[in-house]
Amino acid sequence: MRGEDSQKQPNRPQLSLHVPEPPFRPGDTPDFSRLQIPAAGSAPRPDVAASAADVISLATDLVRVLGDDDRAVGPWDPKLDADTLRKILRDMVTVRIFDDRMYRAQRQGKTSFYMKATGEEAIAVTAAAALDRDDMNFPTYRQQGLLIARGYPLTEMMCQIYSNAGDKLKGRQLPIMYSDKAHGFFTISGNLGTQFPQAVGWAMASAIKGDSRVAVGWIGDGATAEGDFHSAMTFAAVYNAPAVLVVVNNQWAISSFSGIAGAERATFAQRAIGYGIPGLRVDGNDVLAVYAAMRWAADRARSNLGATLIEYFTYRAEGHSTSDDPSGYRPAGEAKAWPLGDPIERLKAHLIALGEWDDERHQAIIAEIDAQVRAAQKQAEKQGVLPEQGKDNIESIFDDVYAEVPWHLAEQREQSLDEAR
Amino acid sequence: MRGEDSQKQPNRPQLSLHVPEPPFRPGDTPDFSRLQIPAAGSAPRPDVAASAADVISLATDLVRVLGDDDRAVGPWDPKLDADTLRKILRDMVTVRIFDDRMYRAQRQGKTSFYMKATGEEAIAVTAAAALDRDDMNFPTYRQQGLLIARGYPLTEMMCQIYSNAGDKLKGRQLPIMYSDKAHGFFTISGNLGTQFPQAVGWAMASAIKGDSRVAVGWIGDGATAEGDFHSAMTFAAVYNAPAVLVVVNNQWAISSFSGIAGAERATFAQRAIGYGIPGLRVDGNDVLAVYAAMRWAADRARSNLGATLIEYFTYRAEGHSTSDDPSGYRPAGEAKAWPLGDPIERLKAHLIALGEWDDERHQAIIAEIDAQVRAAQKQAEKQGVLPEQGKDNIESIFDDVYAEVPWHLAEQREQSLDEAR
Amino acid sequence: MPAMNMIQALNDAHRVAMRADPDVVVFGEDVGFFGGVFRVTEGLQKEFGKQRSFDSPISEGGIVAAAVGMAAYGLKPVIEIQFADYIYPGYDQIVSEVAKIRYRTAGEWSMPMVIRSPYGGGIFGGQTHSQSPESLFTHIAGLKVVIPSTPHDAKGLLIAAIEDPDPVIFFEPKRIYNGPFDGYHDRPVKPWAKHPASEVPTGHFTVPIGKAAVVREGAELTVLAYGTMVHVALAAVEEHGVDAEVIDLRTLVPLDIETIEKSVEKTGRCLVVHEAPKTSGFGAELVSLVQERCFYHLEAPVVRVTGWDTPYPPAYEWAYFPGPKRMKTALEKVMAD
Amino acid sequence: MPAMNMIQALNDAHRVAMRADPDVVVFGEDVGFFGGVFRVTEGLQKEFGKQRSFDSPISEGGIVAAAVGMAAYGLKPVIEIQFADYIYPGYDQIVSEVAKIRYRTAGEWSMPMVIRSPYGGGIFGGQTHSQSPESLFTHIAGLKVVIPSTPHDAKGLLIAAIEDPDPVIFFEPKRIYNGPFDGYHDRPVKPWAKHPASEVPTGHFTVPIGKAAVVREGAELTVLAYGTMVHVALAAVEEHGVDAEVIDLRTLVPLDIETIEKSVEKTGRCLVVHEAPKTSGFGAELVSLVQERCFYHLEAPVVRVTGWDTPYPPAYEWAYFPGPKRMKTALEKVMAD
Ligand SMILES: Cc1ncc(C[n+]2csc(CCOP(=O)(O)OP(=O)(O)O)c2C)c(N)n1
Ligand SMILES: Cc1ncc(C[n+]2csc(CCOP(=O)(O)OP(=O)(O)O)c2C)c(N)n1
Ligand SMILES: [Mg+2]
Ligand SMILES: [Mg+2]
Repeated sequence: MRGEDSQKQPNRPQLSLHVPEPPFRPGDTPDFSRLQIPAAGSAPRPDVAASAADVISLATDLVRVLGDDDRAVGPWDPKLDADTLRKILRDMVTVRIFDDRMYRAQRQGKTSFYMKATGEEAIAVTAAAALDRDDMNFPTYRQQGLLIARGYPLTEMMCQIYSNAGDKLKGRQLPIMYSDKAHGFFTISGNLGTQFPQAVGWAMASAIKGDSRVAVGWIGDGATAEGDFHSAMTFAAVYNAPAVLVVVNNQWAISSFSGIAGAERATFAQRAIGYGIPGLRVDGNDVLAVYAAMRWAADRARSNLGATLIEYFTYRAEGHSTSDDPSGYRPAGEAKAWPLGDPIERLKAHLIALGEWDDERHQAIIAEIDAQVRAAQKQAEKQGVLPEQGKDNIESIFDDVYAEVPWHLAEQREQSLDEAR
Repeated sequence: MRGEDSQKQPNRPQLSLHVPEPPFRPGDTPDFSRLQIPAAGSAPRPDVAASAADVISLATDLVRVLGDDDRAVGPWDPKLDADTLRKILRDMVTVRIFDDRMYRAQRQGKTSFYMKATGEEAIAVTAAAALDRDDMNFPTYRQQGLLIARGYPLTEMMCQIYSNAGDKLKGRQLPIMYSDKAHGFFTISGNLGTQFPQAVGWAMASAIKGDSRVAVGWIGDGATAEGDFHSAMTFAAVYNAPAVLVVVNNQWAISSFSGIAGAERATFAQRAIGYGIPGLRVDGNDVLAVYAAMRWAADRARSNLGATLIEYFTYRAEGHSTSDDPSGYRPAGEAKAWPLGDPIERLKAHLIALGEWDDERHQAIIAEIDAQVRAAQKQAEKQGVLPEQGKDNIESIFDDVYAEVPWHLAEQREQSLDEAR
Repeated sequence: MPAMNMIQALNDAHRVAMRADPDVVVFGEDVGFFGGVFRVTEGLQKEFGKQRSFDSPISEGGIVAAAVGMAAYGLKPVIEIQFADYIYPGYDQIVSEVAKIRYRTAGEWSMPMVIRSPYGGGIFGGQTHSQSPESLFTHIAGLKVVIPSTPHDAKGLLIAAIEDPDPVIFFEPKRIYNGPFDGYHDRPVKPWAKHPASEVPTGHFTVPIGKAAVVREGAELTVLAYGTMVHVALAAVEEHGVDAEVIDLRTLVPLDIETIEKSVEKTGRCLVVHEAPKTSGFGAELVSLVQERCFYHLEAPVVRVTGWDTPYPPAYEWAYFPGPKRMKTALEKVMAD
Repeated sequence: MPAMNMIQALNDAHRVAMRADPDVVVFGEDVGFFGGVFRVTEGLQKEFGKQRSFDSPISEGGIVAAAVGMAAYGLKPVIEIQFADYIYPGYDQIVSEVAKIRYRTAGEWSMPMVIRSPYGGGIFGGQTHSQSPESLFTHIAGLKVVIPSTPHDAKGLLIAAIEDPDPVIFFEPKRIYNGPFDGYHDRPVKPWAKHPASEVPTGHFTVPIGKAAVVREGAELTVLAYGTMVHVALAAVEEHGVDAEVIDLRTLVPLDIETIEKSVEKTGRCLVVHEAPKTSGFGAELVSLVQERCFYHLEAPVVRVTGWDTPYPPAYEWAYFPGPKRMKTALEKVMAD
């Protein structure tokens, strides 16, 4: 250590750096018994017009509707009809099957990369159900459920994953970085966090124009540390923007647990308090709670009462992506030990408890969806898979940099065509 | 508005953008009677080892010690001896006189720019008194009080303002952008906010090294909107960094009132809650409260209990800088109407109430300091004023870009010397 | 045609664009009630209301991000970054988002917006009010970069930028907001009023993006400049009696290569001038293009006149600024070789 | 000397530096327990403890800012930005702070730190895992910019960078972490093991910052390259039988101008190669310097081989990447003229 800084005072306490460490590492037996899980139905549900100060307790509470008996309970019960619930169940199952097939496609060398949403399917799928069809999402890369729930064709998604001839993004984005305006799904950015304040900008525009649509921003627990998170919260608060800001807290950011993003000391929902907007902490594996919270926040925004921050508490049940093997940094059995369960199983159990579902029907939709996903895949693969791409339409790489191709790109296009010859 | 976005739904409420507006504009009569000012002595003082959750109320409260009767009251009374208080008074008066002289020097064309701290002198001066001498500050541009209180020579400051031969920064910084390691004053950046997370980095280093020194980061209300604010809070929370993070809320950021930074909905101290660190809201014009809060936070940090966010609530009594005329955006009388008064007058009254001071002595120190400042100015001006600078030592502009001058800068240095001939 | 300084011309451009298109919104630090620290947006809030012209938090990243969201919605944001030196907190949003969204969505979304910012030195602004960061944007595919040098062009280019379907980085040479500058800081300040380019057409007009202006014709040397340096260069060639063709680039990307080539082919010599530091400044690109495309016409190496490769040292502003003496040396060099 | 790939060499460099100097601390996203997504920091936490090697929040701005504070304290932070494409949120801290603090304090404070980041394409990474942003740093006075192209140099340069008194931007060409790459993506991947530069001295050694390496001597053409492109260039000149001198720049700032000048004066021709987009890429600076300093030795215009001026399109990676065909055309051009 250099000279001038080295005079420590021996009569004062010696400081030390705290580096957060997850409770369990490979080899440990995960034990979530210390986790505080409030009972379903116990969190109060304030009116959407409540002041931010009046809902502060919800930032540390946990909004849960589905009880251990698989029944809906408490003031947050959105009282959805069985058809709606079956649609959500179906969409979640579709996401999971889709994810599995595409993961396999990556392993088969048909594409370079894939990211699953396993264990957190409830969040995007149910949000789509709670939002109006024309509300706009600014998603990150685990919200494929939004597209699926809104009926975006699976083949379109796969064509993007394969960057094939049917890929509307012309092979310009990594697999799964979808974009579809018609389905209210803003282009996913590879740069974490950027979409969060953009959602607020869209919401501000909606307000400026006297529109009634709201924007939903999505971010992961890890990415909340980016400055963009703060921009989003600040602008949302200052301009009372009609936005719903969602933190999907799946407790992991690649190999870093949520403590590295600050979760040892506060919930992500609590961040809202410092900006004077409501923050809700919600069981992200409980479809009814996910729905009710999103609906509350969207209604609030649409009533010109401003933004809400929702933390959906869930667990990333698989690896970060096809490039990741989580057994290097957490116990293999952790996902199974996660006490808030699997969102699909929980909703299934609820529908069964309601007498609106049974195992047979469940197996039937799995088979049906599986067939549908396979058919979509076949359809998509007719148009090629990634390793075959990038040979035709080379000139297309110079399009859309600008509205019109300027001279220097036109020259480079000529050059690239020469190369391709 | 473009096609696809124009279908508004007439059966839904029409949104509108909220744009915060300060309560008073030029022409209005400022009336602060709606301002909630808790009584001095009413805020509780938790132990420094209290959990962040236990001090939440202090983020919306207002720590005040000096009562309307000019007496110290309540648990935050730091019980300072009269000598200490007189030293603080003297330092505050020095800052004010120094500011006035340098403002005038700018008007006389002796320098290009100046920024006063009028009305908020208590904060930096008193913080210096509460900190240990070897704690490190990462200031912004209104903390000249730190330097003055720590005995940095006024002539040195003036030489920097004049960029003259005595300027240790070699004319490389705008006037008032001081730097002095020996006085624990990190180089001021023109880029707002950058210093805030740097302070946390310094604190982390102190902890890594088992040191006992703490770092203090300083930021204005307006600049809290920068992403750097969030970085600072996140890193401070995650690593339990021994830092004190200070927001000087003087309610204005050039022409924008603090509502544009989010103050309509929450206090700046409340931001701390979302990170799980204590946030204190403190009367910044009350020397005793400023001292007590800084001391509490520094003690906490030094005891390895982590960071604290302090909001010092004050009022920017004059223009933003010599380039600004605030009568364009706020009523001329607003400063006078500010109910928390003038920090110098308040401390003076307190000392008088204690029988430790009187008007005569006050006039005497003013005269004495005035003479001292004038003498320092004379001394400084002997070494030149800004308009005369930049002709000698031209080759110096190529130093300190790197530790050694690389070839391309050596070539440019030659070229510049040719030009100067 | 009224005589305007550059601030008035820019203000007028905003008004014309905002009157023509209700989707144009203007925001940034201090731009609302106060009208901006340089007063470019003065009166816009009064005329167009707070929903179309307003103050923003001090968060350049948030300003750009909000503009991205607004452009995604269908608005046309025109945002002010108070000084170009403060654009860096917004750099990620500009580089990763604004510049790439049209491309990565294959045109499904576009980002029509103007990011205005005063740039350049000569105003005693020091390190953080004097920078010329244009080359940090010319390197980013998807951005257009525009720099006017007169009130006339400022208005015409700003309206064109606002109407452009692509994002435009619009740097305003703050040294010449109030009058042209020949580089002699010790001479009396000239107002725009006497300069022909202070005559600015009323109402709607545009100066096309991508077109340079030959501001002085000449036969023996081509000078490529933009912003304040156009005026410094003009004064220098007059002073030294060089029969130079001075080209005001006006747009850096996309560059008007035709005008440049035509001129260099005629003159056989070329001088490239900017305030930014030399290394990897935009001058490097200009030199490269000229030598790539006009090599066999060149009678001497292309010479760069630039700021030094140091931060901007305020007390040494005039030793740093590429003024008349640096121009003289360079003119002698390029003409002698 | 053990044979290492580049990741092992970089890991070893960290260990050597951390053993030698207790003030060296290493942090960044996923760098602690896990050892980084490319495993460059693997095992450092185990050997040196959590206080010297740890995970950071996902905040590149915060990472750089924390490093500034640590350097101000007296530590030597070595930070990892997970991909160069994610460096932009830290750009303000790098440009406004890291680069300028020595200068603005007249040396009272310095910023010894290394900002490591994997950069470049060829790994199917798409727009946000393939960028080559070096010229955005070469323009910033106060930064050194270093790019190794072999395991040997990676270790020697990283140790030199950590020991350097100035801040160093250290870009690692991720395409060649595991083996050299000749540009033929359809040929089998080669490991480093068979390459002579995989032999890395054990323990402490440095490769000096600011010194280029002539990796192939030749008489008729000078090729300037760095990172992955050194290997692509070498393969291309062999394939086309050009007697080229290939220079691996290794350091972009400060540049080894002597080696460049000497070579171009000898060969009279010059080719500049990089992966980054052409416009305002570092190649522009190289072309400018060569034509400024070697004009009368040049027999043909200096030619640039670069990425296109578009974002990086993943499915078209090999149409974008400046590979063998682009090299061939350029070699023919520069030799024909
Ligand atoms: C600006 C930026 N920094 C770093 C990365 C690399 N990165 C990609 S995903 C990821 C982890 C994100 O974790 P989280 O936000 O929790 O989302 P999750 O993967 O859990 O859905 C990181 C560090 C990036 N994409 N962008
Ligand atoms: C990054 C950045 N953006 C903008 C500015 C211009 N600027 C200088 S001071 C200022 C207002 C700051 O207000 P506040 O933080 O409240 O501090 P105060 O002046 O009240 O002490 C602004 C916008 C800057 N210096 N840096
Ligand atoms: Mg996560
Ligand atoms: Mg303020």
